[in-house]
Amino acid sequence: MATEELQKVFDDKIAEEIRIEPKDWMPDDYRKTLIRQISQHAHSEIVGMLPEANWITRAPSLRRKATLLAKVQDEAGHGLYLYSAAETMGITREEMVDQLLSGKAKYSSIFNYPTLTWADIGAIGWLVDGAAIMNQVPLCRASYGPYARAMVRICKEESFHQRQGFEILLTLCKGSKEQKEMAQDALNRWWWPSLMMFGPNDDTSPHTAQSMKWKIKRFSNDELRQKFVDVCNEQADILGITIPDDKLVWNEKRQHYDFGEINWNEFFNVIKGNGPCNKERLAARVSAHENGEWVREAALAYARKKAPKSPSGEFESFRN
Amino acid sequence: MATEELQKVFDDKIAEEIRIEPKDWMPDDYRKTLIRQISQHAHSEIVGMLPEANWITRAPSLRRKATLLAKVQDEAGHGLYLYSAAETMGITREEMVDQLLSGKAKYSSIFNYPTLTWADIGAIGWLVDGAAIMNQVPLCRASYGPYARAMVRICKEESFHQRQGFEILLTLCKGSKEQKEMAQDALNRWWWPSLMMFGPNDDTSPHTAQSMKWKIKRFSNDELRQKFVDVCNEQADILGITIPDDKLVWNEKRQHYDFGEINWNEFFNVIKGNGPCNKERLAARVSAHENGEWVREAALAYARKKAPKSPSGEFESFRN
Amino acid sequence: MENNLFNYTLHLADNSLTMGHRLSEWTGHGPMLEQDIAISNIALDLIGQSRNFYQYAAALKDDSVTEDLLAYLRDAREFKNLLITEIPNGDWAKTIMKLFLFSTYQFCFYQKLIDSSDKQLAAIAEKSLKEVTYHVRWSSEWVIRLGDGTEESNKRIKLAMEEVWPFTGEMFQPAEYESLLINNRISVDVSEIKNDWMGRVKSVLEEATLSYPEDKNTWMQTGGKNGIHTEHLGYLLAEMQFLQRAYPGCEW
Amino acid sequence: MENNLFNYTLHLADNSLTMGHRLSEWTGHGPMLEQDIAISNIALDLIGQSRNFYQYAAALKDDSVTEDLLAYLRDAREFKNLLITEIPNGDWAKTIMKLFLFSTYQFCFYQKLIDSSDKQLAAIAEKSLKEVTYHVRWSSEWVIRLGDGTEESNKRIKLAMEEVWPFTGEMFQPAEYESLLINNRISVDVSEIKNDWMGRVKSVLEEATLSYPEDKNTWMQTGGKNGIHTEHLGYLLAEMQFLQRAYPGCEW
Repeated sequence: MATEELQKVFDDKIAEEIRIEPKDWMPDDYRKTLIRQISQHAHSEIVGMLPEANWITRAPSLRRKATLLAKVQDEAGHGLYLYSAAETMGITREEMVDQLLSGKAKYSSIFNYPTLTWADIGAIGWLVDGAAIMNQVPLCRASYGPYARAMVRICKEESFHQRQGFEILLTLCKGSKEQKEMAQDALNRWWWPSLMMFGPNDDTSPHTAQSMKWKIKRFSNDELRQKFVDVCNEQADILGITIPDDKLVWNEKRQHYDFGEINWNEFFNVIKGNGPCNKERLAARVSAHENGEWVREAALAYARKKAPKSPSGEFESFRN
Repeated sequence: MATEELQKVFDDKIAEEIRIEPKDWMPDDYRKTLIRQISQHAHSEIVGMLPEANWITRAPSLRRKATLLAKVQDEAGHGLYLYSAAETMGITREEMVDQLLSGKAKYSSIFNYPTLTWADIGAIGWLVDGAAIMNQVPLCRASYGPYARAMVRICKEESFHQRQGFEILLTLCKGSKEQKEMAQDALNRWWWPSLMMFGPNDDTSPHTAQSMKWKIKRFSNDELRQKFVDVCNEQADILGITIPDDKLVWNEKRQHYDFGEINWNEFFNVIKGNGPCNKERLAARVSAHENGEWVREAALAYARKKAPKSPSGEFESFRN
Repeated sequence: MENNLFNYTLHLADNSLTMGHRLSEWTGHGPMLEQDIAISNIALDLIGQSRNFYQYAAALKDDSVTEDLLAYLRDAREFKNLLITEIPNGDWAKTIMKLFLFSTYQFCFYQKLIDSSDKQLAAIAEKSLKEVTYHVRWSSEWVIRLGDGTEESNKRIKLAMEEVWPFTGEMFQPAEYESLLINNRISVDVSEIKNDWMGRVKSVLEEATLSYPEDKNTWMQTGGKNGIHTEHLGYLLAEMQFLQRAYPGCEW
Repeated sequence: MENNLFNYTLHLADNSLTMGHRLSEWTGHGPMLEQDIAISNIALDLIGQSRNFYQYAAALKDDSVTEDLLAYLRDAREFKNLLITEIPNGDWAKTIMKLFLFSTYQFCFYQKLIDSSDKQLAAIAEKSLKEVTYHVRWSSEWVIRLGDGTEESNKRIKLAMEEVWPFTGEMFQPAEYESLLINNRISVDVSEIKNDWMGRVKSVLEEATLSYPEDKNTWMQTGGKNGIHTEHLGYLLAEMQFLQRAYPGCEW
């Protein structure tokens, strides 16, 4: 078939909400956009393990310790699904990891903020996972099959994590004066970065239109952000803590909450590398990778010895 | 002069309590014995820093933190004096350090026991420094001048350390039930190793006679040990804690305390390398030495650049 | 008797907790994603085991005692874990070697504990045995892979072996509280599982092209079961217990 | 006002304590005996300074407040030290660079604080200034030695410079409690000492054959003075405060 015809088949499928699958023809830009988006998402899961892992050894009870450990482990699993989904588009995990470690690929900027108290673990679950879900639920209907299916599994676990995070905060808010202050402080620090997770305002987000056309994106950044603000407001009331925005007020006409202006300067600064933990997060990944090199080599060498005739695919799990 | 005459001059000086000085003739064995003894003593000061440094970052008050830090620093200073004293006999600090790090030279076995609680810092001051002083005070009259003079300075500081250690325990013993238990527990664990610090029983200590003749040693191991037991008994009473030896009893006839048999098996085992911390202590020194290598090289390179004509002695302080 | 059972249960709980805690330090830092997940999973199993034992120990006391009180409010001298569980992770080889030797011990041990006359201990053992079977398999595979992998990995796993081996003797020396429960068939006579353990360890080491250390001449570390630990445990607990210590009496 | 002075004094105390604490981690592990002693000595000076400030801060409150209560019973969010004092030591080069940049700051700062209208702060500054003069000299000499030493040491001190530099901006940005004390001439206007600091730093870096970073484009870390720290402080405090937390209300 000529490219024009292929394009037509592709467009029809998108229009009719038929999933695009790995072996299907797809436009180069669609492939590139998705590889970038999925791998960025995968990297975010992996880097996102670090701020939470920071509290595993200091979790305040055995139950919380186990839950947090399981949560961080889930994120590693999400990273795996997503790397696999991206691999179906013709990029290897090694390539993606190299892009992350060399600083070429991005990951969600929110993970460049430090986790300073135990309440931050609650806030990350409630706000960061909450914002992630808001972004990701529509992705379960993304036009690319492997991505959409990965998102279904991920969203199920994320909403579990979000409830856990909320429950951590609820426990703190019902607790001592110091615990409640801890919760409020975490909200103060995580609120604005969470709003930034939805990306720039629609009028400064040039790729949105194309992504919407491709049904990789279903709602605009500002729509999702608004939805998030509305939901969080109610939840903050249940917790009895205050969102740190004095412009936050119910707008009867819009039937939405109005809210203050985001500090886009900070947003772009952190993306550029100037966040409190950018260097450390990357350094931690690089160091895990480098310290693991001899281990991966040994595993590969052993696998080759024991199965000299098998195709290289067998060693999949030791490559990275 | 012929060797015989030199030997006579040497013997006369020893007999008349005249100090032997670096430039004086001395018998080879005297030199060897002293080099071994002084360097071993120096190594003990250096390795001895480790169990105490283990509590600097966890000292329970600012005052205790400062005092402990100063104490460990003093030990480094003692190490320096002693290495210098040994150097006057024609061995370099590098040679001595190499002997320590290669496992060839010994250090006091007591430092192969772990410091498990804060009370151990008190017990080390009281018992270990106490035993050290008992050994060292007579050494202030040792026949070799530089050694004797180093010991004078060291003993002054050690007795200060010993009082501090005792005072730590006294504070604990006057404190809460848990604190008093902590003190008793420390005494239980440090008592016997402290008695071992005086070395084997006289009848199994072959070098004692020669060292006494040379006036490097003034009292036998058992004499010093007995003195130590007698003194500690009274001090334990003041603290209100119990020495862990049910054979310990006042002997009216001897005008000394009788005490139980030392576990010489453990003693020789720890000397052989089989103590709880032997490997870690040596590993800590090796790692400090190796990690410091580039630093020493840089300092030496810089000193050479800046003072190309100066004799190598200028770089003394960067060699090790 | 009562107190021996309490101490024995704590010993078992402390083993699993400190080992699980150490393994969880790898989470987010593993040499590859799949193994980061695997080791976190094992950590999770061990923390789960410790909770079962702590809850049982707490139940032996009055209502004011909870699993968290036992885990978070005892100081190092009261912890009864084997030293092998508290020593630092080191590199991947040392972690694997620690886990292999310890899991094999747990495997042999739980196989006996399922016959304990104490129904609760027997039940926890049965549940744990399934998990530990996997831990043994996973860590054995890694010992073999590293031993028979590259020159570098062989060197590292050998060094790990030397470092960890002196911490295995303690496994088979009963503490007093442990000995006193043997007659009632509550506790396992650990001296009796040594041969089983040796056989299993030997066969894996052989496959890994490593030799079994000549045990008789190796001096062994001891003390953990009676609260005489390495200098490392204090730091581990300072970190682990911080919140419970700094904010006493709170719900989390 | 009262509370601003209290917070300001704590900020000064926390600076010295965390820096002294970090330096003391070198004790017993220095690259040569003479330098082990030197760095321990500086640690000791800093801990001494912190005690003077804590004692003064405690005196501003009622009798129940003590230096140890302030040092050992506040959590990380209440600590007000500059971030540069809490970040890990790294290698000798990083430790030296941290100390050099911080001591030079302390030197410029104390030179102004001796004129504080608060007599107590002025007195502590005067006493501390003598010590800090030596810290500046010692660390400058090391910066020069490493910068102009071997290729390896030059590489390391450069890397250290890159790592530590972003933590210097905060020194010259007053916190609110600090600003509010300027008019009464209690606090130092830190924005005014920046040039002095830059000049001193520049001249040492030059002698060390290192170039001064083009400051204007470097993004700077901030937050310490207001209790927003790095992830490292929590671990430092868990260790430092363990005994006071685990055995509350005791004399030591």
